[in-house]
Amino acid sequence: MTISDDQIKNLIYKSCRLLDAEEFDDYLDLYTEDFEYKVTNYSPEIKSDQEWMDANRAELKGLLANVPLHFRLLGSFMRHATVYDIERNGADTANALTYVTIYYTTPEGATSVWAVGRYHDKIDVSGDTPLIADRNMKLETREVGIGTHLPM
Amino acid sequence: MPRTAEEFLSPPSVPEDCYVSSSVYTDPDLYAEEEEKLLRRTWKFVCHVSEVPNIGDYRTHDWTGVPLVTVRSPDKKVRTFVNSCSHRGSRVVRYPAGNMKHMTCFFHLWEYDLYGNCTYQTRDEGYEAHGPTKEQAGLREVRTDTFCGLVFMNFDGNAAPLREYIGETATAFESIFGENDFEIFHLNRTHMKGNWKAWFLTNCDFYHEWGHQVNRSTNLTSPDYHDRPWRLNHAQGHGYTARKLDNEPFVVQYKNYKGWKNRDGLVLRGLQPGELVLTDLFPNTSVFMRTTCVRINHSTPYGPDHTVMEERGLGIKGESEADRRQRAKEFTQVWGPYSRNGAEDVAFVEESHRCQEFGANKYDVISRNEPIGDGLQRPQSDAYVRLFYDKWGDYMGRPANNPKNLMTAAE
Amino acid sequence: MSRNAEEHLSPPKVADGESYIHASVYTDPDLFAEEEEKVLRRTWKFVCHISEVEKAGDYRTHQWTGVPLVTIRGNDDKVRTFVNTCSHRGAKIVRDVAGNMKHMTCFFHMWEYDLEGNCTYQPREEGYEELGPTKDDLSLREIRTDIFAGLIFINFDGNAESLRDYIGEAGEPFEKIFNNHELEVFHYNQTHVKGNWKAWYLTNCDLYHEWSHLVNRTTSVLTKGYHDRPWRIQPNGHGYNAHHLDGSPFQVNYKKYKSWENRDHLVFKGLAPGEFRVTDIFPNLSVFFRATCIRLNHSTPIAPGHCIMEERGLAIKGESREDRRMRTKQFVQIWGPFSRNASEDCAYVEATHACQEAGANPYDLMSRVEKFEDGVHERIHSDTYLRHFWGEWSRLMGRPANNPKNFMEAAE
Amino acid sequence: MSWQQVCTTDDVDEDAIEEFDVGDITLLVANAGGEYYAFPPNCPHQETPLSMGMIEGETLICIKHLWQWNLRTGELGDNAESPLLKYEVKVEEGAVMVNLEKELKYNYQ
Repeated sequence: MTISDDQIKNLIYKSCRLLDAEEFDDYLDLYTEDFEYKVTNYSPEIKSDQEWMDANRAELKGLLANVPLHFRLLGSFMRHATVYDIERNGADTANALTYVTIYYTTPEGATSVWAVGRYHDKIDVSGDTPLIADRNMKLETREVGIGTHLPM
Repeated sequence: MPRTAEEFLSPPSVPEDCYVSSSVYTDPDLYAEEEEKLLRRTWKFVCHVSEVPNIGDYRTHDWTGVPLVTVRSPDKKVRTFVNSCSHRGSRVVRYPAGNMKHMTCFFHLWEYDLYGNCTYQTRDEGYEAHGPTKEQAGLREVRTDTFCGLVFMNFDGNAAPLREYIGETATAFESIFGENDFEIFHLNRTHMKGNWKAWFLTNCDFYHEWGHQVNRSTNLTSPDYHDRPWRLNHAQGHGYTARKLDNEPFVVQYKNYKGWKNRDGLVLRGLQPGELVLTDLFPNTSVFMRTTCVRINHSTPYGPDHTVMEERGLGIKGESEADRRQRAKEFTQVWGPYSRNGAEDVAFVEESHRCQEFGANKYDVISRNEPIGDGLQRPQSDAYVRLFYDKWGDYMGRPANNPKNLMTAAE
Repeated sequence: MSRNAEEHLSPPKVADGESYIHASVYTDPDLFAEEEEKVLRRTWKFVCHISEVEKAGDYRTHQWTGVPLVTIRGNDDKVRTFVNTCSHRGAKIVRDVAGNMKHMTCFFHMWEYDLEGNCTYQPREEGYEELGPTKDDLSLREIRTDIFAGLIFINFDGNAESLRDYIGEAGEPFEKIFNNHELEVFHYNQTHVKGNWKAWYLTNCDLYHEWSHLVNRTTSVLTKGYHDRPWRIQPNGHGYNAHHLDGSPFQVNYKKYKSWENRDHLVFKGLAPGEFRVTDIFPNLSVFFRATCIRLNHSTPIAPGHCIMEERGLAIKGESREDRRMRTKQFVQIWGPFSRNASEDCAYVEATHACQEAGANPYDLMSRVEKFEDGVHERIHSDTYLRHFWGEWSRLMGRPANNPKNFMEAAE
Repeated sequence: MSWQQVCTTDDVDEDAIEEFDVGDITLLVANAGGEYYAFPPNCPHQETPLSMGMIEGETLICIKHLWQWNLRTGELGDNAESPLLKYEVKVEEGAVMVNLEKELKYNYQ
């Protein structure tokens, strides 16, 4: 039975929800075994694309396991995503384009837009549930406060 | 007849203690002086004891810009420290509230215990040559005291004790706080574009109840509304309104407001159904009791024109979920960001500031006088506001109606 | 014992009575203004890497002490810097962050300048025949520019010593390595930090704070010989630490951090596998080596409590896609907005500023001393470089950093 | 209750530290070079979880202030200012047995 567009959308929305809740193990389960995760953007200063995060499963797992030990930005993120486009290529993969707005709320309760960007996802639809095989969070925003350890 | 520029710019024709120069709300020099002469000389409300019940429970806050942390030490005493590491001055405790066994400065991992002693300097052999030693690197402790479960602090180590500072005004709420085991159930903080005194005085100027639809319908319709005298504490600058002259409670008719019911159930011990008791403690804390719930409201200034109002709601510890829900419902009818009065009060402050800021309105008239007999005044007189500015003048050494001799100097 | 108000406000009890500074150096607007004139416009300031202005007409706009500037490579291949303001009515001429241009056109009245700063065109020039000025008196103000090991610097002070003399031996740890390869910038980010530019720079120089980074605790502080590196203090307020006292390199154990590997592959020529070096160039530039990665980090002051931290990563021009990707991966593990350390460093500076701004802590300690047995060199967790920096600052300012405005004498 | 089986030897890889609950006692078992050691979950200094710590040879390292102890001899290593409390351990046919006579606690708890 082929995987519907809705299932792909729900996968992408779930990835936002799990990251907001910092349920990292469940978050990693949404990916294929050898996925690639990147945060990238275009820098007009050096007139080129650049990567600000580049991790495979082992590296992301190591990061997320260590996050509690790091000295962290206080407050919380809330990711609002809308899947704009799903394009199938062949039976096994689909590409999804998702617009994402990330809101940041301080412990005192002040909310601001932290960053906006787009998920360029390659989705593995060969199994019975869809999995993210490749995610590139292409940021529009390059001034992201003091920064964070977390994937976007 | 509209006023001419000349009339508009000269003081209102009322006695000198019956108007205030708007510069008290806008002038940066006066604000800096206030921090020094007033805000760091008086007792400042921090939180309710139910926010720091166990050892290690803490609340971070700040006053006159200085970051502070209030924590219950292992000896169960509530202490306040300047929240800044003795090494390179970084803020140590960063979260609004929580529990901690000790304080770790994350910058170089120095440690402090809950008494403010420095207990660990990373690689301390580095300090053998020049020091300072751990004993010389404790946190700066700020005087802290509690009354009726309300935690206060005072930068001035020589000020009179808290109990003495509150004085006779305690009679307004001491017994009620004694009879009820209160705990906090509501907190909101509102940033507003206006002066901290303007906010505090909305809690003290009952004449502005005319501006609230709720108060017009549930309070001002009762003829005996005006029979409650102001009880002024001239020594310390506090005041309260409670029982009428005949010692009967003033009963608020909540049912006059469409969709509300009178408050006959869940009445706090020591109060009568519908009873209203309002207390104002100089310089910035109000304790309001509306039969079933208690509101503690105070303002923290961040500049002459930027104030954060903090609002707390107290209910009964251990009450049933249903009772707590009903109490919270009644609290948020009148108070809180989505209540009937919350936004109105903030608007009063911001709209007044909007004019004072650019000198559009030079004076603030506080001349209402409504005697009720044997020297007392009715609630809608400006008696307390005049007392507030009299006290303000004492601390500042400046008359509130002409603090920088604006009138005599070429304006 | 906790301290009372009096103890808290009096200078810290340090034996030499000097090893501390007064926090007003970070917050006082008068000192900030004086710094601009006596420090920031008297010393060499890092602009960018030569790869950012590679071809004739390539430019980069920036600012220093509020003055808009443009650094551009001329047709004669020489790199120059001009004050980025039209000689007519002062509009900012070049408004993009970076790019390439054949000449500079002021959008306001269409005046033109060539890449050497000459004014070459005025619409309806006849209007200036009567009163002038002529084009020859209207060229752009040029700011002294020089290059060291591929790093472009400027100096507002035309009479200052040459860049090479200014840097002196502080160039020793990185000059040869930079010249071993043709480098290019592959990473750039800037972060607005609510803190003073010196507080940011000194975080790079205060290695004692490696204790706070989980990465540095596990991969460096635990590594044998970590403390056996001396601070190499250099004239003009510079300093660096690289080799151990016995000359051997300090090699970081990256695999001690979960899921990381050691950096034995793609190491720059002249560095040992895993080797770490940091050079601090007064007043605000730090050059870091982490075996396969080079980080250029400096802070630009905007106001006493606001600075912009700029971060560049350098890699080898023309390397393969796989090599570049591996080098990038390792760079963004530790540096960059989504790295393990960057948000921590920003948080320290902002948390410190939050207290200093309000006078919550009037002093900043720098009294750590850890001497080697030779009684001369000091170990890397000593505050010797901080004392050196503030010595240089005080010299240029003509004010002691622990009491810059005679706070102690004047009634506080 | 005294000797209890907490886990089997292949529950704890080489140079790893795992957390186990036996009744209401929580403890850690570490495998340092094939030798098994058991100790309370938190660092003697403060509540930093030692499960996040590191094993290097016979040395246990707490990840916060890098306090170190030699697991075999109990000797204090770099930075450590107080000893690590250890349970008695013996391995019988692959079963890691720990003497849980009394739960070990540090004075700050």
